[in-house]
Order: sequence, then C-alpha cells, then structure tokens
Amino acid sequence: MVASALYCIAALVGLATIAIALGASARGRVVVYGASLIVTLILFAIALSCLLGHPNSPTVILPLGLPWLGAHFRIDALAAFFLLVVNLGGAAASLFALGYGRHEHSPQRVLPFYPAYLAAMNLVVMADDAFSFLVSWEFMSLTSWALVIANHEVHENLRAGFIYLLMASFGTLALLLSFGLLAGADGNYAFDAIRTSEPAGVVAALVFILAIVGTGSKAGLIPLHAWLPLAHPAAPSHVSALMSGVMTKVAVYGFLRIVFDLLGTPDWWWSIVVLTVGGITAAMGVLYALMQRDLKRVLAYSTIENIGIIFAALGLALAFKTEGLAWAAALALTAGLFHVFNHSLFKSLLFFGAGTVLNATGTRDMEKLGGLIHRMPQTAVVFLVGCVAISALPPLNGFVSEWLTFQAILQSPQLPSWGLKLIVPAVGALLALSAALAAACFVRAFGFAFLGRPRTPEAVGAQETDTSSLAAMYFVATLCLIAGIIPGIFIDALGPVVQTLVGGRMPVQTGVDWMSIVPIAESRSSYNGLLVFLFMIASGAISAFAIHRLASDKLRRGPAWGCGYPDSSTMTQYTADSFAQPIRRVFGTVVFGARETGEMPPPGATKPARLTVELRDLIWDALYRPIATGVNFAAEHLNHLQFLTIRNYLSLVFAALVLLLLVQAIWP
Amino acid sequence: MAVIRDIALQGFQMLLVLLLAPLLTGFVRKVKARLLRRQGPPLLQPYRDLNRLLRKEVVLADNASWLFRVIPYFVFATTWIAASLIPTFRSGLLFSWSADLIAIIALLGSARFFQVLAGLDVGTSFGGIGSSREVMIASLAEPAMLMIVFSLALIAGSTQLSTMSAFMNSPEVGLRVSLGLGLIALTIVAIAENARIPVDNPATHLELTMVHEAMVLEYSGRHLALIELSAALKLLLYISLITCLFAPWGISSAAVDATSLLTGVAAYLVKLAAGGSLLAVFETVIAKMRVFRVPGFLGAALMLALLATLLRFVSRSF
Amino acid sequence: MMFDPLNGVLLIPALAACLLAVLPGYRLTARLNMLAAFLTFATAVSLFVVEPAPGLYLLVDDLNKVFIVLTTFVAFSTSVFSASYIDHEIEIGRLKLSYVRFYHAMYQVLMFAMNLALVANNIGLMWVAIEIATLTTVLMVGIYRTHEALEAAWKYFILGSVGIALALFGTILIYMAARPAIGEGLNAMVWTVLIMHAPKFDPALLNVAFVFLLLGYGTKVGLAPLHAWLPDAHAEGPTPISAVLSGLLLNVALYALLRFKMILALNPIALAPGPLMVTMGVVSCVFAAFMLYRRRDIKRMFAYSSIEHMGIIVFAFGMGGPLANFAGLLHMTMHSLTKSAIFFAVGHIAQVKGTQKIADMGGLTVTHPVLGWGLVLGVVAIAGLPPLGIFMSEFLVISSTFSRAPWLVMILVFGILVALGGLFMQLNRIAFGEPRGPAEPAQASYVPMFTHLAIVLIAGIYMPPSLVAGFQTVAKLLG
Amino acid sequence: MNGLTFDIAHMLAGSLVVASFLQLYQDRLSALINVFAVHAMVLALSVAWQAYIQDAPHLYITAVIALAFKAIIIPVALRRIVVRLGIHREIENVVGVGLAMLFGIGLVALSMVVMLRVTAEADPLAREDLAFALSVVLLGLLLMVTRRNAVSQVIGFMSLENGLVLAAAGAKGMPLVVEISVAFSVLIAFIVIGIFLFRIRERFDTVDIQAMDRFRGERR
Repeated sequence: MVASALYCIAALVGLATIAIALGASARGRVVVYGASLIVTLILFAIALSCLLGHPNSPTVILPLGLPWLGAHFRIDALAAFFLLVVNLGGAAASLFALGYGRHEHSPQRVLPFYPAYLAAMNLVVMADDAFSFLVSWEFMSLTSWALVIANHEVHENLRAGFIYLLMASFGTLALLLSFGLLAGADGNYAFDAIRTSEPAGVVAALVFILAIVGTGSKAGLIPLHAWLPLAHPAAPSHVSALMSGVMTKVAVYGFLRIVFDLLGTPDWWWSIVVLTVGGITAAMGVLYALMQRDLKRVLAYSTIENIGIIFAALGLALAFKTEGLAWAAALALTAGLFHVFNHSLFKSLLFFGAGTVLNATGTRDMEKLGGLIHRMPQTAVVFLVGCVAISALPPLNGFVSEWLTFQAILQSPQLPSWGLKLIVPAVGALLALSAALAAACFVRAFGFAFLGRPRTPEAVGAQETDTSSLAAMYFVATLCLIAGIIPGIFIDALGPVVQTLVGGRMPVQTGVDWMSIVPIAESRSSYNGLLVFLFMIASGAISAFAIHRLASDKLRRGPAWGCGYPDSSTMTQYTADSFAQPIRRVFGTVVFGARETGEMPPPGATKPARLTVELRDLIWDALYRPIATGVNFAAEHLNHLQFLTIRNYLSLVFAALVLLLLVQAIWP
Repeated sequence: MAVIRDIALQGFQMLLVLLLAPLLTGFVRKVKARLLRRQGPPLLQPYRDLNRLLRKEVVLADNASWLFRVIPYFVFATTWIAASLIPTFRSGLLFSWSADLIAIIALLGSARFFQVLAGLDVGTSFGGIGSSREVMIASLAEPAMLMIVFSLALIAGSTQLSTMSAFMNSPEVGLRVSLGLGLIALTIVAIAENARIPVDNPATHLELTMVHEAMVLEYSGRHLALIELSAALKLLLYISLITCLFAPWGISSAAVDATSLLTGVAAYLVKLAAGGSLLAVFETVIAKMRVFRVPGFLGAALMLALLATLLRFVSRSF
Repeated sequence: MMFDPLNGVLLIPALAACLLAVLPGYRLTARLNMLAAFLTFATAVSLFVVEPAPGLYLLVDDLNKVFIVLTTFVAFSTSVFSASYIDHEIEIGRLKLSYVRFYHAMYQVLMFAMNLALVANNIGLMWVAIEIATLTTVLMVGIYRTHEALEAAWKYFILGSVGIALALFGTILIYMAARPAIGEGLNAMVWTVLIMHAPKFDPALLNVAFVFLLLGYGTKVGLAPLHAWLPDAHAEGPTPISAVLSGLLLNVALYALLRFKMILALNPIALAPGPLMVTMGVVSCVFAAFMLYRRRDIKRMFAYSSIEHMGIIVFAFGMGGPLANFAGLLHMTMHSLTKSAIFFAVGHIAQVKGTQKIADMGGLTVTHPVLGWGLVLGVVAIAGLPPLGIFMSEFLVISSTFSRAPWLVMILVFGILVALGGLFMQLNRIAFGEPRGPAEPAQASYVPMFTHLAIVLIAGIYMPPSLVAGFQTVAKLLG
Repeated sequence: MNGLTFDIAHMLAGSLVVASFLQLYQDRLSALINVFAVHAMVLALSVAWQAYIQDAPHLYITAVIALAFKAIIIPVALRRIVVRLGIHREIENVVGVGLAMLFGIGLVALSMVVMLRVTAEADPLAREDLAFALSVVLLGLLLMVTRRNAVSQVIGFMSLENGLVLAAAGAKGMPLVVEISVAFSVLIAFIVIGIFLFRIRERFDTVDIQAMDRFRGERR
C-alpha cells in the first residue's frame, strides 16, 4: 500500500520534470493536469482503502535521506485521512485547472511546480522520520513559493512570495528545533524511536511551543498569519485553492502528529494555549475578511478563521485527553477533523469560483464586479453553495462540523480544572461570533460579486467558464451537500483516526435510524441533515405548487423603485465597503483602529465630498514592522564595516589577537 | 397505529403553527391600537392581506434574477420547519429529534442569509441599506442566541428542546441566576430578530429607519405574501420558544388522550395571548433607538448570555 | 614506483605550471590548463583505489582523501568555466592579452599549492603551501589592474600575509610544545607523529598555539573579525578565481585548522578549542547575514554568504560530537560545490548584463531563462532549503547541538533566517520582476554549473555509503 | 650552556626588540629603511649566535640569507624605489609617536607574561627567544597599523617576518627545510610587494594608502 503510494509520488515528480520540457505548449497543460488528476485519484483510492480497510500498513524504508537512518514512510489512520484530504483537493484542483489553465499567461512557470507541489504534500503526510518529514515540508513551501511568484511582473506578488518564504522557513526552523529536542543528542530521528523516548517536563513544553509555532505559522494562526492573505491570492486560483484548502490542513496534520502522537501525555496548560489561540484566530480572521475588497483576500482571511475553529476543536480534544475523558476527546477531535475535511472542500470550491470570476472579468476587486449571476449563472449557483456551506448553514456540511464543535464545547462541565471550565464557554462565544460574522462576510462576497447591477464594463462583458472547470466545481459542491446530508458515514470513517490519537471514538453513527447523528446520547442532542433537507425541499415545493395552482402565477417586469429618480446609475448601489460599514463601526474601531474622516465641500463649491477610511493592521504594526525595521537598522549600521580602510581592518585583527592573548594571560 | 397518531400530531402542530401566526400578528396590532385608544384593524385583517397579496400579479424589477423569485419560498419553508419543531402544546413529537435548538437557530440563520441576498439582488440602495443593517444586527444577535443556548444546555444537560422543556418542567430546575439572565437576553434577541420597535419599526416605510422592510421593498404579490407570513411565523416561533423554555406548564411529552391534548392547546393559546399583549405593551412604552445604539443594546444581550453561561456554576455547582 | 598517485597529484600541476608559463597564446594554454586539471583529478580519484602509506612529507588518510578529490574536481570544472569566461573577457576588452600571460601558469601553481597543503604531513610544509596559494591568488585578484582590483589585492595581501605570519608563529609554538615529548628534528613537525604523542604535550603552550593558528588560518577561512579581504577579493578578482577562492581556498585553510584541532582534541588537559570556534562561528554567521541586505554588487553578496556558511561550519566543528562533526564535513563539501556553481552563474550574468551592480540587472528568468533558473536553484541551495544537500547538513548541525547549547543555536538559527531573507530579497531583484539590462542571448558553458548543482541535489537525497563511512570515522577523530 | 653564551643570546634578542621600538619612533621614510637594515643585521647576528650555541650548521645558512637579503638587498631596493617615487622626505604618521611607544611597551609586557607563563618547563633560552619573538611580531603589527604609507607598511610586515625567523631559530632542532622555505616564501612575498608597489605607483601616482581608500569596493 505504501509502496504503491510512493510509486505514484515518484510519477508526480517525474511529471514535474517532463513539464519543464513541454512547459509552454498548450498540449503541456492538458498532459500535466490530466496526469496529475489521474495520479491524485489513484492516491485517493489508496488512502480510502487504507482508512476504511487496514490502517496500520508496514513501514517502507528507502535508502535515501539520512545515510544511517534511511527514509521511513508509513500510512497509519491519521496519515490515511490526511492523504485522502490532500488528494481529494488535488484531484479537484487538477480537474479545475484543465480548463482554467488555458488563461495562464506564463504556463512554463506553473506547470513544472504544480505536480511537485502535490508530491511534496503527499510525502509530508506519509513521512515517518523527522528528516524526510522536514525535507518534504520545506520542499512543499519551496514549490508553493515558486507558484506564488508565477506572475512575478507584479511587484506585490514578489513581495508576497518573499514574506511567505521567510515565514515558511521560520516555521521549518522551529519544527527543526522541536525535532532536535525530540530526537535527543544521539539523533534517533525515526518517529517510532521518538515515540518510545518520552520527553519530560521542560523539554516536552519547549517541543510543544516550537511545534505550535512551526505548524501554526504554516496554518496561519493569528500572530503568524501575516503571509497568508498576501501569498494565497497571488498564486493562480487552482494553486491558491490547494494552498488554502489543502496545505493548511497538512500544517494541522503536522500539529496533530507532533502534539497528539509523538509527545504522549500532554500537560494541563497546553490545551488552554491552543484554545485561546484558536478562538482569537477565528474571531480576528473573519473580522479581517470583512474589511477586504479583494475577493481572494477575503477567502484567504476566512481560511485563517476556519483554521482558528479547527485549532479550537483540537485544543478542546487536548483538554479532554489530559483529563482522560476519551469519549469527549473523541467527539472534539472528530469535530475538528470533520471541519478539516469540510473546509478543504468548500474553500477549494470558493477559490475555483473566485478564479473563474477573475478570468471572466480580469479583476478581483468586489467594487468592480456585480450582476454576474445573469452572465455566469452556473458559477453563481456553485459559488452560492460554497458561501452557504462556509457560513455553516443547515443543509450543508459547514453546519454539521460547527454543530459537533458546539456539542463538544457543551461537554466542558466534565473538565475538573476551573480555568478550562471558564475558558471553554468564552472560546464558544468567540466561535459563535465568528460563525455569525462568517455568514455576514460571505453574504457580502456573494452579494457584491454576483448580485446587483454590474458596476464596470468588465463585469458587463463576463462570460460563463468552460465545462471542465464547472465539472470540478459541481463535483465539489455535490460533495459538500452529501457531507451535509449524511454526515454519519464520514464520522464513522474518522473513527480509527480518532482511536489512534485519543484512545477512544464516537459511538457508531450508521446504526442510528433515519441516518441522523447522535454524538453522545439520544436524549442529549441529535441532528438529521437528510430530514431537514427533505423537509425544506418538500415544504418549499408544496407551497410553490399550491400558490401557483390556487392563487396566481402571473408576473410582469418593471423598473426597480429608486424613490422615483429617473436614471439611477450603478454608482447608487451599495458597495462592499459601505456594506461592511456598520460592522466596521461596531468591531473595527477596536480591532483595526478604523478611522472614518469625511470632508464635505464648502456650500456652493462643486468639488465632490470625500470619505476616507483608514484601517491599520495592528498585528503587522506591532510584530512584523518592528522586526523589519530592526533588521534594516542592523544591516544599515553593520554596512559601514564594509567601507573601512586597510588600517582599520588590520587594527581589527590586531585587537582580536591582543584580546585573545589577554584571555590566555589572565585565565588559568 | 402509534406511528399514524404521531404523524397526525406532527401534522396538526404544523397546521396549528401556520394558522396561528397571522392571528398573533393581528392580535398584537389590535392590542397596540387599543392601548393608543384607537379602533385598530380587525383581528383577521392579516388573513385578508395575505389573501389579497396571493392573488395579485407579481411586479419583478428588471435586474431581479431567478434567485430573487426562489428566495421567498425558501425563506417560508425554513421558517415554517423551524416553527413546527418547537414544542407548542406537546413535546416529544415524531420529528422533534431531527433538529435540536442549535439547528433551529441555524435554520433561521439561513433564512436571514437568503433574505439579505434578496435585498442585494435588485441593486438599489434600499436593499443595500436594509441588508447591511440586518447583517450588523445578526452578527450580534446570533452569538447572543447561541450563548443563551449554551447556558440553558449546560443547565438542562441537553440541547434537545423536548428534553429541555421536560427538565424545565421538572422540580430540580430551581431558581437560578443564569436562567433569569437567559430570559432577559432571549427577549432582547427576540425583539431584535423580529424587527420590533426598539430595533426596527415594523409599521413604517421611512427609509432611514427601515431594516427588515428595506430588504423586502422590491417584493410584491405572492412573494410578499410569503415574506409577510414567514415574518409572522418567526414572531410566533420566538414567543413559543420563550414559553416552552421558561413557561413549560401544560406541555407534556407523553400526553396522548384528547383531554390532555386540548388542555395543552388551550394553555398554548393563553401563553400566546399573554406574550402578544406583553409585546404590544412593551412596544407602545418604548421608542425606537438610533441604528448605531442597537449594537449597545444587543451587546448587552451578548454579555448577559455570556455571564449566564459563566455563572451557571455559581447557583448550584455540580 | 616513482609515479604513484600521491606524487602525481603534485607533479602534474607543477609541470603544467612550468609548461604554461612558457607557452604564448590564449586558446592553447586554456585547453592545456583544462587537460592538466583533468589529469590531476583522475590521479586524485585513483587515490581512492590505492591508498599509499603516510611518508615523512606526504600523507593520505580519510580526511584529506575526500578533500583532494573535491579540490581537483572543482579545479577542473572551474578551468572549463574559466576557458570560456576569460575568452569572453578578452573579447570585450576588459582583459588585455598581456595581463593574461601568466594566468594559466598561476592557476596551476595555485592547484599545486592547494594539493600540497592537503597532502602535507609536515605542518611547516602545509604552512608554506598555503602561503604560496595566498600569494598566487593575490596576483590573480589584481589581474584587472583597475583601481578597485589593485586596492582589493593590496588589502588581501596585507591581511593575508599578517594572518599567515601568525599561523607560522602558531606552528612554531606547536613545534616547541612537541619537542620535549618527541625530541628535536623533523619528527616534531610530522603530523602523524604529533597525533601519536599528543596527550604528552604541554597543554598551556598548545592553547596559545591554537589561538595563533585560529587567528592565522581563520583569516584565510574568512571568519568574522578577520574577513575584510574576502568580499573585495571576490568582487574585484576574475570570477573563476572567486569560485576557486570560495570553493577551495576557504576549505583548505579550514582543513589545516582541523588538523590542529585533532591534535588538541587528543590532549585531555588542553582547553577545548570549542568555545573559541563556536563564538567566532556564530559571530561570523550573524554578521555576514546582516551584511547581505545592503550589498550593491552581486559577487560581494555571495562572498558574504560564503563567510556566513564558513561561520556555520566552524560552529559545527566547535560544538564537536560525531554528528556535528559529520555535518561540518558534509557542509564543507556541499558549500564548495554550491558556491562555485553560483559563481559560475554569476560570472556569466555579469558578462551578459555587462555589470556586477544588482541595481542594473533584473528579470533574469525572463531574459536568460537557463541562467536565471540556474541562479535561483543555486540560491535555493545556498539558503539551505531542501531537497539540496546543505539542508541535510544544517538539519544535522542544528538538531544535534540544540539540546546542548540552546541559546547559541537559537542565535545561529536567527542568523540563518536573516541570511535567507537577505538572499531572497536580492534574488527577487536579480531574477524576477521587470527585465533590466541587455537581453541578447549568452553563449556560456552551463555544463560545470549544472553538474555541480546536480551533485548537490543528489547528495541531498542519497549519500554514497563509502563517503559517509569515511566522514564518520573522521568525525569521531575530530573529537 | 654557561652563563655567558646565554647572556649574549639574551642581549642580541633584546636588541632586536629595541630595534623594533626604534622603527616605531622613525617618522621619515629613509630613516625607517635604515633602522630596518639595522634590525635585519641584529637578527642575522642572533641567528648566527644561535647556530653557534646549538652547533646546527643549517642556521648559519639562514643567518647568511637574512643578512644578504634583508640587511642589504631589500633596504637598497626600497631606497631606490623611495627615491624614484620621490617620497623620501615625506612625513607620515597616523597615531602620535608617544602613544605608539606606550602601546608598544604594553605589547611587550603582554607577550612576556603570556610566553613566560606558558612555556614554564621549557629550557630558559627557548623561553627567552619565544617571548622576544612574540614582542617583535606584535611590534611589527603595531607599525603596520600606525602607518599610512604602503612602503612603511611593507617594512612593518618585514620586521614581523624577522620576529618569526627569530622564533624559528630559537626553536632548537627545527629542520632546515622549513627554515629555507620560510626564508624563500618571505622573499617571494617581497617580490610581489615590489610588483605591486610599482603598479600602485603607476596607477595612483602615489603610495599613500589614503588615496587608495577612495576606491574601496562599492564606494561609487
């Protein structure tokens, strides 16, 4: 099983080298994306069979990597699930790219790195020793950096790529330090060797901090998120779908592997750190998203929000695991992992939609879109499904994972420690707030991209995209619906994964009649996605049929009511900024230091009134700017050392010699 | 035999809810008029309005898309399901376990989601102003509602409405601080969600103050009828939610014989009347707030709900 | 038999040097130079086959076997590169034929000196070899005879010879320390004898000797306070010489330092050289990292990157322990291959763009795709990103020493991160963005560059077991 | 090793250190060259005396080389260069003479302390030699640091080399081959210096380092 997966990955790497050769030709696009689609589907099948069938396949050791250790590869339940998520996202992105890739203006910069990127992500999930894990982890960052700067003529993309690679390397070095501690001085880097050597107190704490810093910077937890909204929009859309939907999940896998699997028994305060960071990331992420005008930046920030939700669920699972409540930990972990699966689905779908809008209109700015539902009806439907799913609304999958997270939060009285008893409801409040704001954010995204009247000529000239992109989007949308309607199957599939990590699993769901899910007990709470969906369809159809049959079905078109103004131009419509203005007034003044200064022209003057809104990214000003100025300050001052005279350099050498001789003279 | 009876009961509940909703709205308007010493429209006026609207021709804006025409049916369907899931005269109905309180709130959330989209679809500034204000109110009301659910669920030990109302009915609920805070917060959220006086004036068409009305300005004919009906259903839903949680007398989960069902329905009608008149009194007493005072109002609800959750351990820690 | 491979490695460059000094004309000497370099490389490889016993003056053991092969291989590839580079330089008139008359002869003398330093068993002979290497590179750095070249060469000469003088004083002190234990005469200078009697030496004298040796040979390695000559020598000299300087001469000087560290490691009482080397390593790594940001000249930037990597290597050897030493040796090999590949690319870039100023060049991957992506791959390798070799050595250095000296490793990691930032900031200006500077296609020899990068790529994934075994035995020896 | 021979060796090494101090004192170039010639002669004498004490014939060769090249040929060549460059009357000194001398004394004290403490059980003559050699080396380095003229820097470097030869001679039994090669490499160094002096002179038309400093890398 592992061997065949490794052959597929080798095929992907081979495909990457071929792609270098046939980069620019149109045929190249079809070959690369088609082949990566096929390979990812095979890998998906392998992962599925591993997850459902026999998870613990034997470790494969290749003579590569560290000479005395070799490279270990293994697919256990956790790896199988994330392999499934990676390859599902990969297949959808490759299918979408078949059509979307035609508009890529420099394909020779994207095609070689795309299969390598997929191969790297698969390798990270399958690696079973510290060295191959970190090599594939950093190789994943490297290939995604190359994809981010695909159209490098735009200076912002270069800046985004630079910041991204810097943060990625910071994360990798943090992980490297944590593996250094785990492996100990004599350097046994194999994971199963690490598992046997239990790191004690301070070392375990330091490993945990380094692990959450390393994986958090890749996933986009709040203080380390700055690169994500810059890098994800800069990449071509199918790649940003992969980065947001799949790479952040590989980061979550890294966190799970180190903290849940390698570190053994967690301390009590670990869960508090993860919970608070997760909650704050969720709330801040969606508030950022509401302030953006660029469609893909909105999606990037909403990835940060969903990562916050996932980490909150994982923090909860960690809390229950510390107290030994296996069934509650299983519930929280299943909620987290199910949200990982759901988010990879609807985030990829939304990025595909944003990509088609970008292709059709040439712009990502919501102020320049509008009215696309008339010109791109199918993309509108699919994008709507994505928006409803991500806003956690009932018939679709977003709601189910959020519902499970809330059920897990409601188990907080079982936790004996008072700190957690109070923090968990507070984090619950943050998650509730972020869910509501997410609905607002994606109403805004869909409303101002697809509804209303087209604000610019580009929006007027938009056409529907090609069939393969639509096929990819429909495929993912239906998956979202299925996961929302019959979540029981997915929850049972997660059983073995949860069993390996927290030693307990949720009660089997498929047995429950009417396909509803009962997390703990019948009396406590249950939810039936299928029935809710059927009721909606039934009552909607009945009322429509009855009204059309009994009452009237006559319909007439007329001008919209604009208080009687004759030619209301498209400027009178609300824009994305004005839509977010109330929320900005409520939350923005605190979180972003939002200031609105309007200056009205003196009476009689004809110049227009001007409203300026300035938002400050407080985290960027507090954390990243000081570091950048610090490095520049040091570089500036040390630079003078380059321009000294020969005499000064000689006196440097002389001083060093005299100093060392003095040390020799004074010391024993 | 039991299954048919259960289906019958569930069907009766859905019909009851549907019929009582316009009556409740009419009753509230009647009581308000009486308080202002006015004659006020007859009790059945809402039914006549609905009937008139259903038969009128729909005038669609030029820019309205297919979504604009589907949304009323979707909004009506979701609100109707949510209303029928809340125990009114009897809890533990056939489909009551298919969705718990969190799912009901989420159903209302999706109804609001699509109503906001309808507001934006036509592309006039009215739709925009209504939607943006609705979204601001929702972004505070929904978390408050969820926190209320948390506090009640932590006390009752379940989020299933039937079990919660059974627990509230049982002796061991006792008097708790968090329940009081929860009630106040729930009333504030109910007022905000149903666009009643302090947050939004249901009776006026003045652009600057409209929230709910602005979103549905472009609807006409049968679509407007459905929107009006779902608004009425929503009001009924919230009142029956408050009563089933905080005044669960007369709701029995095992009652099967005719007499106990009748007493249940009668108790429910009394509670609706009491709720409606309390609302009418409250609306005539208080004036409408400025739009940007509403976040403070709803913020208070959120804080109360969060306090309720945290104080849950104070009154009777177990 | 007279012509055993050990003597061959020395004789061929010596003979070639004499021959080339006489021959006029450029094309012929360039080809002869390549031939001589290839022959030396062949004999060096044969050292792996037949390993001669250590004589009084010459010695071959696990440590220098690998370095001889590496030196001769890089020398050969540099000679291939320099043939086309110098030819182009003469074409565009930056170099007159009269300046180049002794270029190839000096090149072979440099090869002779470095090979001699590597195989010398006598520590005095090793000092002389490094002195000759320094002098020849001084002359080659000044070959362009521009103002900056002369200033750089003069600076290199003064600092280099002061360093070498201190190293000689250190060697004499080692001899003084060894004399009471081994007795007078030649034996007290022979490294293999010194190793055997190391525990009996006077530790205090050894410490002072190591101070002088570290400062002396440290200047040649380019560690922080003594680095001043390195950036200017690289920037102003012809690029093949920068490649040889960065790729080989730094390694040879560090190799000499390692020889003396072995002696000290065996003496239990002697103050372990660790802390001294660790501090100088960390200081040079962090200092060079910060110097990358303001560089305006592309070759000077990569010179500072060499200082940074030498800092990491010296840190690894300073910390000691089999894993860290193995990482240090691996890093030396990988760094010399990668840095010489980068300088091959930089040489052609400077020629194609007609300038070495980063401000005047841009969008290289658009104007010259092969050269541009070659440079990108080189920078990715030198920044220590996988799957190239330097990542493995940095991985081993950091993870094996973190538990022993957390704060120092944190500073080193900070230095590596700052260096990565500087490198990629400059790379963004050079390789990406709007194309600047002339864009006509370059006729350049890509073979040496891409062979080096290929070796580094393969080494990053798979290491031949024989090489690994050799390094591991030496790692234990280094203490 | 009776007292007298030790005293003479001691006196000769000491006078070498005094010669280095004299070099520090000179601020005119021609005078500096003369003192350097004296410096080389004293070195040749002490090496010859070492040869006599250790009755090691090869040291005589080193003494002869030192005398021939460093005492005679190099000063004469330098004088001719200085005259042709026309800078023999130039006065140049970066740091005040007094300060340089004070610093020199500190250096000698430092080398005494370091060397004597370190070579505790070696024979007295070798310890003396090493201590003096180290101070000559440090003084040579100090001269290079305090002078602005390329020629005086060369002289500083040559006196530093003299210190090394003294140390090598002092180390009894150092094999001949090293002696010769050391002397040989010093000479090559001098040839390179000569070439460079002319190139610098030809390009900068002055040997003052300051002129050259304007062309430090990346300055323009």
